[in-house]
Amino acid sequence: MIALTVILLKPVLQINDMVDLLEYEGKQIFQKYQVPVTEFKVIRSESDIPDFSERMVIKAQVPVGGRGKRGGVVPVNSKQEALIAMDKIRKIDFDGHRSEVFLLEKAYSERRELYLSVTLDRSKELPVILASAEGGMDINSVPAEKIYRHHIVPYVSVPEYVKRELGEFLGLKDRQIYEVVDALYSIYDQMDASLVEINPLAVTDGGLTALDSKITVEDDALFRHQEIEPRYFGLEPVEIEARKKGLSFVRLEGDIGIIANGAGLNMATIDMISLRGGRPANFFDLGGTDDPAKVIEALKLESKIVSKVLFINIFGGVTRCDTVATGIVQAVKELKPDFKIVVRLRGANEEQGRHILQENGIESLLNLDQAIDRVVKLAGE
Amino acid sequence: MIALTVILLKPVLQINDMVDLLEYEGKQIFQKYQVPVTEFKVIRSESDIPDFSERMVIKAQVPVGGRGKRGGVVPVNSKQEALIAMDKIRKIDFDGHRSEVFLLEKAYSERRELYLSVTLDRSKELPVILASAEGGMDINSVPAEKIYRHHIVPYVSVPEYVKRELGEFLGLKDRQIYEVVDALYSIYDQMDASLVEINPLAVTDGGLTALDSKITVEDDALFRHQEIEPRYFGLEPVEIEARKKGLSFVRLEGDIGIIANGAGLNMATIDMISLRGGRPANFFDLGGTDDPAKVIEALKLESKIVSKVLFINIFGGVTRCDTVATGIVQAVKELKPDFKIVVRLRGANEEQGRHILQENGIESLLNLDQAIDRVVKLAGE
Amino acid sequence: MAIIIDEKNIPVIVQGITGHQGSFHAQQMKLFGTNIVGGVTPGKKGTQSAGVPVFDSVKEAVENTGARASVIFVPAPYAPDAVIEAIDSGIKLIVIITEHIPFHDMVKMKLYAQLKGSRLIGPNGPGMASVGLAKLGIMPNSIFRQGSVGVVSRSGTLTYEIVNTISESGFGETTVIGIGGDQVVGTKMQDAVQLFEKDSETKAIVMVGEIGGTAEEETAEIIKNSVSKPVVGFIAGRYAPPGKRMGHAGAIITGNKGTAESKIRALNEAGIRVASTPTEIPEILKQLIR
Amino acid sequence: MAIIIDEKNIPVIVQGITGHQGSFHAQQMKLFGTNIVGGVTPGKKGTQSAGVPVFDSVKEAVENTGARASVIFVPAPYAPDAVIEAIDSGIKLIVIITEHIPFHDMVKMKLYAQLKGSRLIGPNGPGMASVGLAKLGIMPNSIFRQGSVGVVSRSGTLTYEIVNTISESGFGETTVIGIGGDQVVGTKMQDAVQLFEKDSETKAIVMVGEIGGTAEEETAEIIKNSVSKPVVGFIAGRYAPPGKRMGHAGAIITGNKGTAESKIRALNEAGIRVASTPTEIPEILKQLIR
Repeated sequence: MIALTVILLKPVLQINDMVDLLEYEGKQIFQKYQVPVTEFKVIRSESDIPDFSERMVIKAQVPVGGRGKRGGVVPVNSKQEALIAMDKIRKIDFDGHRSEVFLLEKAYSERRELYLSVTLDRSKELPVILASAEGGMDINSVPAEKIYRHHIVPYVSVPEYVKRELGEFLGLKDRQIYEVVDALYSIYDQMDASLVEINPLAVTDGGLTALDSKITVEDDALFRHQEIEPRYFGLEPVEIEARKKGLSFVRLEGDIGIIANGAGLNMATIDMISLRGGRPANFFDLGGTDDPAKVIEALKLESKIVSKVLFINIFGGVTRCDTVATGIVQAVKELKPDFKIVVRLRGANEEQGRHILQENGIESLLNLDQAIDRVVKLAGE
Repeated sequence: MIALTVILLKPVLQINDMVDLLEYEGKQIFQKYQVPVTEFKVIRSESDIPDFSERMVIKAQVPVGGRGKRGGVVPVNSKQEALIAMDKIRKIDFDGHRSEVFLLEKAYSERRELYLSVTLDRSKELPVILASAEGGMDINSVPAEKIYRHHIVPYVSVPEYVKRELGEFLGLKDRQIYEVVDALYSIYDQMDASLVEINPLAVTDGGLTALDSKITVEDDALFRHQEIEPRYFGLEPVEIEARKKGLSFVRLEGDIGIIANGAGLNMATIDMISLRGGRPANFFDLGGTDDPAKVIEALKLESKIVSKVLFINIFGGVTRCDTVATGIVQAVKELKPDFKIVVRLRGANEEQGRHILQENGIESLLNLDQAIDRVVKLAGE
Repeated sequence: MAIIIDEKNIPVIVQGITGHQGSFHAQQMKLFGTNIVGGVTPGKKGTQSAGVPVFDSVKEAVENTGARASVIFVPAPYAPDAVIEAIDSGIKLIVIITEHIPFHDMVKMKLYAQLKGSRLIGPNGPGMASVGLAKLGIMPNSIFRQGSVGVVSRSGTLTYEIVNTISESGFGETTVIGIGGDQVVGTKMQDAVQLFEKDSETKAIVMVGEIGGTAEEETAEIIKNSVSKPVVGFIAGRYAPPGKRMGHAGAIITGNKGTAESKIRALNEAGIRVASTPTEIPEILKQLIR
Repeated sequence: MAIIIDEKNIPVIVQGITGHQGSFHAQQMKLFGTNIVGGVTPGKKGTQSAGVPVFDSVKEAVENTGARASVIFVPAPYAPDAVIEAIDSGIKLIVIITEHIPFHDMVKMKLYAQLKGSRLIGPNGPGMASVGLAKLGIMPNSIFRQGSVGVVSRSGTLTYEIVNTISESGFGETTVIGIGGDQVVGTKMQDAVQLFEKDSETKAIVMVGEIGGTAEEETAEIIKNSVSKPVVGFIAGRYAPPGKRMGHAGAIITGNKGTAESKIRALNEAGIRVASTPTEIPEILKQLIR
């Protein structure tokens, strides 16, 4: 069913991002949906560590795979050992992420490790269950014939025959897997997830146990999940600043700043500059706007990363060229940028826009190819 | 979603009957689904009545409408008055039903009475929501233009726009009706109901309140609802006996007993006998069987109601004619019935069947018209 | 051509083939001439039943046999899952013999079949047969005779009785469909009548209804507006009391709705002759078919 | 003939017409020549917006105006309900402009539309226009010129840029469809291409793709097997970094999947010329159309 209960919207910044939950957050959701997990404790500071003498494991909480290989998962036998392990883990760089929170759980001994997930298949436009007896590794490296796949039609959920086939494929006699599959799909559906993954799903003497969790939620659906905070993992400060303002901004490695309206036009602009030897500094979708203030905001952000040239490429429609021109003029007056600005205006009110710019001494062109040439030339000077 | 969790089946007798829940049972379900009801107490015996001094109502618990008009709903002001009212109600015949259980609830004062239900529309083969501002009366007597109707596609449940339209139709400003509608559809869906009705749904100063409940569940779905006992409201003893044995039997008013295999053939047989002036005593679907014992069981039941003639009409397919003949011969030997038996056999193994009957001196025919003539003639003698 | 089944060798599987009913009727269907290519019973892979291989899943059966139709004998609590499995495996014609399937499941199943483009027939019916081509169901083989009458019915044995009469009278049948006695059925009476109208071999249509619901009234309306072939009607339950289920889940008069009178009236108003006994049917056919 | 919208006066309503975007674009669509007959905003019945009457519900609007298509400007949390309302009211063409609709809702909506036989276009796209007939969406009116090229695109402003180029070059367009930048879209690129193949007025097809997903690869496969008309491709995001959403929810390279290289390779293998800048597109068209 399509859940459409009306909710009071909190201002969630929607910039089409993914929210990757940390292992412990995912496991808390698993517990709620009765997916069996090993007993665990979330460690935020030293004082959270209990005294213990049995064999435990301390795990970095970062939203990236391969933690074990990089020293992020350490077996410990006492509080003292745990403290030492945490100190070590804190120093590890996991693809730009640092572990600020830790998970302490009982050491497990499994007989074998399985893989189980539910994710969106973009091609079929349906969720798909993936299962494999080859757990514990990246599913992309498992050969296709070792993966059980079933596309789920949400209206009939996971049919019984699918659970039977899947259980047989994994060599499981017990019906516990039926419950785990149902729970996983329920999480996918009810949490608006794009991925719910258990890897590995351990077969232990006590039954199935999720040894890790990966849950990804799209931010478009966060208005239904007030409990999930948007997060800024692995982002540069300027990207975080943009997100907080609800701006769609991606930092690239070059020096030519780009503002364009529309994602496709942005990408095409980046491509054209790159093809002619320029190096774009960013992707920045101005979106549809009729407020010059948004243009000023955009220029302020660009001024933090641009050194030589900023290219503003607008194809007017919803966003009118004169509005953009007005914003640019105000921003230049306010910011007095030390980089050059090339503006290209087409579409709605292009003449008025160019006139406003011309009056204020800002360069503008109509033709995209010429504008790109000019930008690349200025950057090379 | 189609619920297909595997359950241990308890032997539910499925004879395509409806289970009408009593008002208090329905209200208990309403409470579970948070449909507001007036505070109530179930009274099974005198000792269940509390002392009270406020204005209350005592209500007969019988699965028929129009209780109020027949004295089944009595306002009372004390335990003493309640006891007197119960005694009076116990003596009322509600279309063959007697009230054994009572419901005691606070007297209510409503501003207006609405009607709301979810039921199966057989024609469209979809559930339909019916709502009317003309509550408190039989919905069949409400003119069509005063009823709001919406067919529900189970996959999308009750869309928000439907709740908005329905609320406006009923002249309700508050969103409480949205929740009531959702709850009613959830009950319909999750309880496998064929009807969930609130009539009347009162608009009171405190909001909406269900003053009555009607929930009907088909017995085909009882395997999913172990909490609901099959019941035998308004049935004659011989019908109850048949149901307990899982036999599909309906008592009619005549004197010619009928056993046939198949519901349609049964009805056609009844029609043909009636059209020629005979008076059938019952409908009795032998169903498909390959066990002579089932035939004996059937004859035993018939012997309780038949006075002159029993007609056995079999078109063999799954049920073979020789099996039926063997059963008849055994039953006659065992029961020594004082009524005449006419057997008509066609289809699978008809010759063997007729031979078995002939050997044992039991009359049999091949032609249905001739058999009917013979039966009616014997009944008239 | 006959309807729905209009080719001789459509490959058919039986779901629940290792059960008593499943194996018996698989055999009977083969005797009729149906191309039964396999069966499905989870856990029974590698065995044989009714002389055909048994598979664990419909997918396996389809991959190994190319099956395009299925007959379902699976008990009611598991039948909806069996139907979904068949639909998901690409089976486009699914005949459900099982009785006592909750109508809630049937409503959802039918929508799912519609979404995926599969046709359901039944549940709680005898299935169907295209004479000379194939039978998918439990009707006795002996009653049929190839001919020109299309029969659609809500009943089981009453259908056998009527088909037998039509065969003995010499007319014979193109296709016989038992749509099932439940409240919600995969293929409705009106669907079958419309298909018969389009079928070049069918010269006349016999529709066998019974009390309960409004299928006959709706079909009469459609016949009035868009069927040119002669139609004979029969309605069982003229003397059935109101408020009682007459065996079939769908056969119940509620209030004053679903009576035989209402149906006979609707049929007559649509110009349809209604027989009062099965034997009258061929007599009326003789008058209508020239 | 153009595709999807292939008649001049199809009556269109705007859901969310009293909002800022809704009323502005209703006006713009009218200027294009679209037969905007009304709008829907619950609670605003009896008022007017963009010179047309506003209704409380789609059902009312359909009853009063005979509308057969709808353009949706309703905010994301309420848009799925608006789409279901349109489908339930018998609207067969629904263009969803709204962005940020959760893809979970879109998966379910699309199945529902399929069940009821409605076509969805979008969400998160500029809508569509059949030049000379009608525009349902937000594309600027000035960019079009009636002609012979069918355009399908995942983008908004980039589409305007490209359509403008095609118009200025003199080719002009039959129909332009922005399918939307989300992961799950009502009408896919391959659907549009197949419709263009069948359209007698369309002489060449321009498909504008971008990184993420495999829509372009699948479309290329279909073009290879069943499209005879010349096709020009354009793929945005050749220099986009992996793992980052480039504005659109669907525009992301995950692992090594969804790269521009993969798409360009697939297009080239299907014999499709791929332009590297928008201005190259008319140049290639000149070579292909004779």
